[in-house]
Amino acid sequence: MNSFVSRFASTGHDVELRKAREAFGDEDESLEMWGSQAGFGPLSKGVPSFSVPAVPDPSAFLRLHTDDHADPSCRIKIKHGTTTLAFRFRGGVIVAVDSRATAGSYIASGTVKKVIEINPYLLGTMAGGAADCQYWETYLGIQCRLHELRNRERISVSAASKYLSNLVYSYKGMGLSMGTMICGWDKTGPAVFYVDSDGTRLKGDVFSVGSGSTFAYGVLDQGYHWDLTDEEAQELGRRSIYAAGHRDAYSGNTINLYHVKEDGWKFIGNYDVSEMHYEGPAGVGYGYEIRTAGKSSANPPPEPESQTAQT
Amino acid sequence: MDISFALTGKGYVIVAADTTAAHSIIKVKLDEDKIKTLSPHLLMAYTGEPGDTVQFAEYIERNIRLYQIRNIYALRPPSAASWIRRSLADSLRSRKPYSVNLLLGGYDTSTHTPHLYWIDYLGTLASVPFAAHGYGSYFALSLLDRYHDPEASLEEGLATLRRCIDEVSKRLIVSPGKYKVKVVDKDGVRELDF
Amino acid sequence: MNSVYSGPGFDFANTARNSFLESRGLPLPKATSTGTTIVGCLFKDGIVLGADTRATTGPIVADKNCEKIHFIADNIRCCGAGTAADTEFSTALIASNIEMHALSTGRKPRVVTAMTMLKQMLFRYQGNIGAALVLGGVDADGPHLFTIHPHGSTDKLPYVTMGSGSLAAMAVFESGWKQNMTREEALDLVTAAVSAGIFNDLGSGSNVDACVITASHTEMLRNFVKPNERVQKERSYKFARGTTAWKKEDIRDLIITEDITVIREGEAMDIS
Amino acid sequence: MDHFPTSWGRPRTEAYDAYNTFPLHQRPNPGHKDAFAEGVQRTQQPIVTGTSVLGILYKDGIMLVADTLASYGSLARFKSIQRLHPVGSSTVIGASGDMSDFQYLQTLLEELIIEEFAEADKHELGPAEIHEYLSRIMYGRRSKMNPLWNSLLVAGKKDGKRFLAYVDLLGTTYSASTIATGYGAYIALPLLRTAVEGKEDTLTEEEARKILEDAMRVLFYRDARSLDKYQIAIVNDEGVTISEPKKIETEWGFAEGIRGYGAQIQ
Amino acid sequence: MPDGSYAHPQQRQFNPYTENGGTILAIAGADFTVIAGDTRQSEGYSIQTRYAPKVFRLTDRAVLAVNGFAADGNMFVKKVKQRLEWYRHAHAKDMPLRAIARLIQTMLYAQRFFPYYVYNILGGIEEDGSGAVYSFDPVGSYEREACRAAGAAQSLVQPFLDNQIYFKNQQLPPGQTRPLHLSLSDVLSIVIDSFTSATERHIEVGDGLEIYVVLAKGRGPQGLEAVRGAQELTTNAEGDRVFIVRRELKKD
Amino acid sequence: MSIMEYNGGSVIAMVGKNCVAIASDLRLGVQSLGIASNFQKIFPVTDRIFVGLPGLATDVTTLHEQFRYRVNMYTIKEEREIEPETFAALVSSTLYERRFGPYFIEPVIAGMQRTPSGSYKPFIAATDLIGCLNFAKDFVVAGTASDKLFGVAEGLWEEDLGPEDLFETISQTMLNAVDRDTNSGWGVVVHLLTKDKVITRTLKGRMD
Repeated sequence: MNSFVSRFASTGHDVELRKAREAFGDEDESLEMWGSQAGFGPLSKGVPSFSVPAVPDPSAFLRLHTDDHADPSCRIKIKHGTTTLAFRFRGGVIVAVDSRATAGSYIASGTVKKVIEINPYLLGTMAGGAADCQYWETYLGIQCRLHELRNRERISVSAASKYLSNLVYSYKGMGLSMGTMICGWDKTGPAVFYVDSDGTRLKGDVFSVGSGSTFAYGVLDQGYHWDLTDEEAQELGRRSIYAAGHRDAYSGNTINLYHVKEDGWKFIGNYDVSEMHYEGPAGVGYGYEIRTAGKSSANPPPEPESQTAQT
Repeated sequence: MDISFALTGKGYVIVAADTTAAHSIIKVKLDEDKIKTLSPHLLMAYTGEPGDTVQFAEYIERNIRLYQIRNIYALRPPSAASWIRRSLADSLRSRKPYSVNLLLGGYDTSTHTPHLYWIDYLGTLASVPFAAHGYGSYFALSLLDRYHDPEASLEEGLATLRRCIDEVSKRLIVSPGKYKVKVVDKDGVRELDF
Repeated sequence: MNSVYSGPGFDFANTARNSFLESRGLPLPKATSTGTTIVGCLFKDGIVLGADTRATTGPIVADKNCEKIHFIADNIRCCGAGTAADTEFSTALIASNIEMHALSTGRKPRVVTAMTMLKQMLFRYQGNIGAALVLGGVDADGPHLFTIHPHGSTDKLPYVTMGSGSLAAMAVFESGWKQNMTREEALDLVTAAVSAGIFNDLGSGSNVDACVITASHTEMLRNFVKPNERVQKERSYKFARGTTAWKKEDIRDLIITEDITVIREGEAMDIS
Repeated sequence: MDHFPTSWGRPRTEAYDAYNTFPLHQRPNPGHKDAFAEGVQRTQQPIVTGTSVLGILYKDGIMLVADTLASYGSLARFKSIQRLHPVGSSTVIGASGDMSDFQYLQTLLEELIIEEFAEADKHELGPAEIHEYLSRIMYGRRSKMNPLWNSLLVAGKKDGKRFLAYVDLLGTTYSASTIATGYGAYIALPLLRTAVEGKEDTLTEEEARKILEDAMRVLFYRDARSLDKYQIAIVNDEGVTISEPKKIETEWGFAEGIRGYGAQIQ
Repeated sequence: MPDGSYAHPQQRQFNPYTENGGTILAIAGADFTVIAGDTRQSEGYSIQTRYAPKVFRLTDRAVLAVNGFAADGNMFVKKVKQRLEWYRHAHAKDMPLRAIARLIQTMLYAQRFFPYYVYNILGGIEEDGSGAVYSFDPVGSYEREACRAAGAAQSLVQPFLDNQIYFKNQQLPPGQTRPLHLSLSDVLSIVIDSFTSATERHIEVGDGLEIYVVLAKGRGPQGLEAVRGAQELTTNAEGDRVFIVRRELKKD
Repeated sequence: MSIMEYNGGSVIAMVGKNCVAIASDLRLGVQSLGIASNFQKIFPVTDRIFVGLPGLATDVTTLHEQFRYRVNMYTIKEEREIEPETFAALVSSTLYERRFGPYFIEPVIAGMQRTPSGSYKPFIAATDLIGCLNFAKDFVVAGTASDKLFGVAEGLWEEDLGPEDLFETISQTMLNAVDRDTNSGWGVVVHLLTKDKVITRTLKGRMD
């Protein structure tokens, strides 16, 4: 009733507010900002909405200004580059990631946490746009908690990944970039789901995502089988990320290793890639030059040492 | 989608290349040999733009042969690599450059050392213990970092090569089916059944 | 590469390759350029030239104290802005041509000769040689001051500026230049003009170089004013020896030590 | 999303490397070279434009100066346009850029002042408030991708405090003791900075006026879109005064000695 | 039009962004944080003003540095301050640092498709009294770090900080140890030297330097006494304290 | 990704007290893919001159060959060793010859210049890819990590460092700069020249 009056009134405070908003283009009260808005905002309801620039092709606008790879002169550099992997085996799920973030050829950070701890039973990995993964997986965490509160049971990995997949699919073509593995342990046992911003959602045993994923696969596939022991599996994860960190310029710095078991995930450790190269986790370096130090392919014929003695 | 691998071992170099000749989405030939024998102890695997590859490889082959005819002795691997690199770099400065990537494996009979060179179409030359060209390198290099042994016997070397090929056929979207594998050691060049 | 010194002029061997690379999506890199404020003005007895000393690649300062006033002849100097290598080499080329010309005519070179040589050369290259120059000198006809643009056009004025700081410097000239200034006045004005560029244009910076040319004498005032000396650092960043880990060391001694073993005592030389 | 290893996670492009000289995975060459430098080429363009506005602080207040020309492209179209505009009792704004957008802003400000007056609460909008309002308007319009094509100077004195600040079509704001818009930022500003910086509290009105007149003369010499007729706005404790248009005295005598552009001599 | 060549005939060319230069950095100590920025604001080759602050006090324990496009940055700071004010009204206390960090993330990400062109660094004191630095990319990805440089000269300053703050690549002589945290006076020297170095080599850095120092509650001002011209900005004497130190930089 | 960044690599040279040092990384990459970790970019020209050639790897080899050829011809013609300053001019003119089709290399030169009195003084210089010489008194840098190197060197370099101190400073500069650059790294080599010695050390750098 009042709102009807105030909409057409030409004086009063809300009118002034409205006019100011129109003039300034301020649409600050959108729902994409979840959480307590300083005690005034409601908790997020439903799917967030975002403000989009008023141009005919918003995604082209975004690509023009933020896709620094195709066009290095773009200055809004969003952090990129990564190697992440996760695999399922008898003892649970191993999740291993590197920690490098690059903006163009600059290494913006070497300490990124690329495993997002959604809750004590769920892990998400981060590849592609760092902000996209951080934001949406935190959002997923909220939804998972709400699911628990509503249904009095933990959300299954499958359902959580489906939720995320549906969420990002609704933004398809807008310029999000995200490739993540949702890993966890639920009633069905260990589970790994690959979800990306194309809307792909895959259930599987072995995934590696990111610019260095091929290098990780190279080592991972050769060492992988279902019946690995926990130690072997952790070593395999670590070594695979090392391999990618070594060969791929956009991956490296440190390795973060997680192991998901029936009672939730456990952080195994943080390993410096360069230390792994020279010393390895147990004193034996992973590095090729370290491993093969002193070895040579030269094949000189045996020295005819005893010849003089014979004659 | 050409793929080639090469790795050194104790007294030998293995060079492997796929045998597919493809046009667009069609495989036109399945048993093409993409490894040229340049001299008694020198092998060259070539990949790249169709036409350029064979033309360039034959040009190199004939010239290396000419050198041997003139001088009786063949060029040693380091010298051959340097000359081939130069040819490629010079061609790049011409109107129509060759787009060819090469792996050059040779055995130096005087120092008894196997040599392996990675050369790309720009004329970049690097001496390496193992190498790959094509999308295969994205999978094989980390694998070789892990498994390659410079003192491996031929059997072990072939087993490592097998790992590379398996990995590529597992992960690469259109992986070639067959590979030609040649080895060069003190006894010269020979082809292996693989 | 068949002769040590390939024929005179530019070598275009790489151009085919480079445009091929560019067509594959690899943009070609930029050369060092001098954002630069260069100026020159007439005064009672001759010419004063001035320049800043900053050379940049993009937003990075490549050289904090480069020389932008180039030698052409004893009585002629040339300030350069634009692509640094181009200003360097085109002035060097003209300097030697002027020397040849002076030797063959047996006269002191004239500024217009240098100006004509430069403009003809730059025009020939249609702006592809990115040199923007301020040429000044005193010859038999008196003092002369020219600007030469990359495409070969020239201009003659009693006070001129070039480079990214040219507007700032020109403002100083426009408000301060007078006819028949003394040497000190002119030098102060040039310093003020270059300083306006240094402090207001990001492409220019560091020190002021100046050069005073009169009929009898040329005086190069390198680093005439240094308004931008770096302050003392807050602390020293010397490392303790052994801070850096290294894997391999190889020492090559350049002094060849010879042990001379005298085998037989030589006989004393007969020096009588 | 582009899943190729080296460009992993980028927005999708449809190019792929057919012949596998692989390292140069081919990408469409982006037609533009620098997205930011492109910014100067805008299809929506200012039509009737004013050139520089200069502003400096002096002992008793602020002085703004602008010439009276509104150009239509390279045509000197309107030769007695006032580009300085008083707002309220203690503020003046000077505008360069599109004149119609400036007139729209004048209307907006007029409305704002009237509304403020209607409150009858003895509050008055000072220069800081006007500047804040303008910066929000400008930023809001740029965010709607429909900017008001102006660079504005806001000057004023309220409660004994001098205020001089800038806002442009992107919403960029800053304040300094000397500000110039348009070509003035390149030509006049170096002169103003030398003359004013450090002397803001000692310059008299006469000195300040002289500094600005000299700067306007240099601008007229070198800015092709300027005019030798200008107005000065003074804001001090007495309020805003905008002078009548005045003519710049110019000197072209030195040109007589110049012959040609090269080898020609007298 | 599979190549998208003429799909958008009416693309408007207005570019809503520009770049205003400058550099910011922040370093966290055991019980203090230093946040600094230069004060030059430039566009292209011209200096707009020699004094435009890039570092802002949010609360007594939080300081935010913004860099990039100045209009976006200023507007963003205004909005953050507004949020914090609301929070203060609702909860009768200042928002904790880590909550501010999350707030900034969601505020930045809200503009995912029309990003703020700003690089933010948030520095201050956590509730447990430790110094903290949070760094953000333009769309809100963030992490807590010990030191971070951003802006035009980030690639010049950051590797220097890696070396001097994290002691990267420095091998310790046997038997020696390194203090876990640097002292405030050391950090201040490194900050000043970082900026004078960046001023030497980057054309967009210079004019002035503003250094904010946030000290944890109960910590004395050790390391600040010797510093010329430190000025206190604290509003509540009971809690954490904020100081500002100003220095001149080269103006060319 | 510009052509200069295609293969990666960076070089720095620094002046000390009666000594100079020049350092480079060892990576040969093809964009993000690492190919070799033993790719030398610094070459000896004479006993007392080193030249660093960061840039496109094919041009590193080509240009090195060309410089060797020209320096040898100089030595034969002049019957003396080339001095650093002369060599710098040779580099500069070789590059400017290709003004309109440049080699993608930004050479860095470090050497000990013989003074008329017979002693040696340190000399460094760098040029851009078309041969614009930059004689600096402190340090010169080039390559993909050049801005990082500028920043660290500007912070760490001091006047009158002795050989061993210079080694620490140049090593720390190089290691920390390449650690922030994706296209450089994989080990570092440092050459330290004094009047009578050349010390070459391979550093234990990060391998990622």
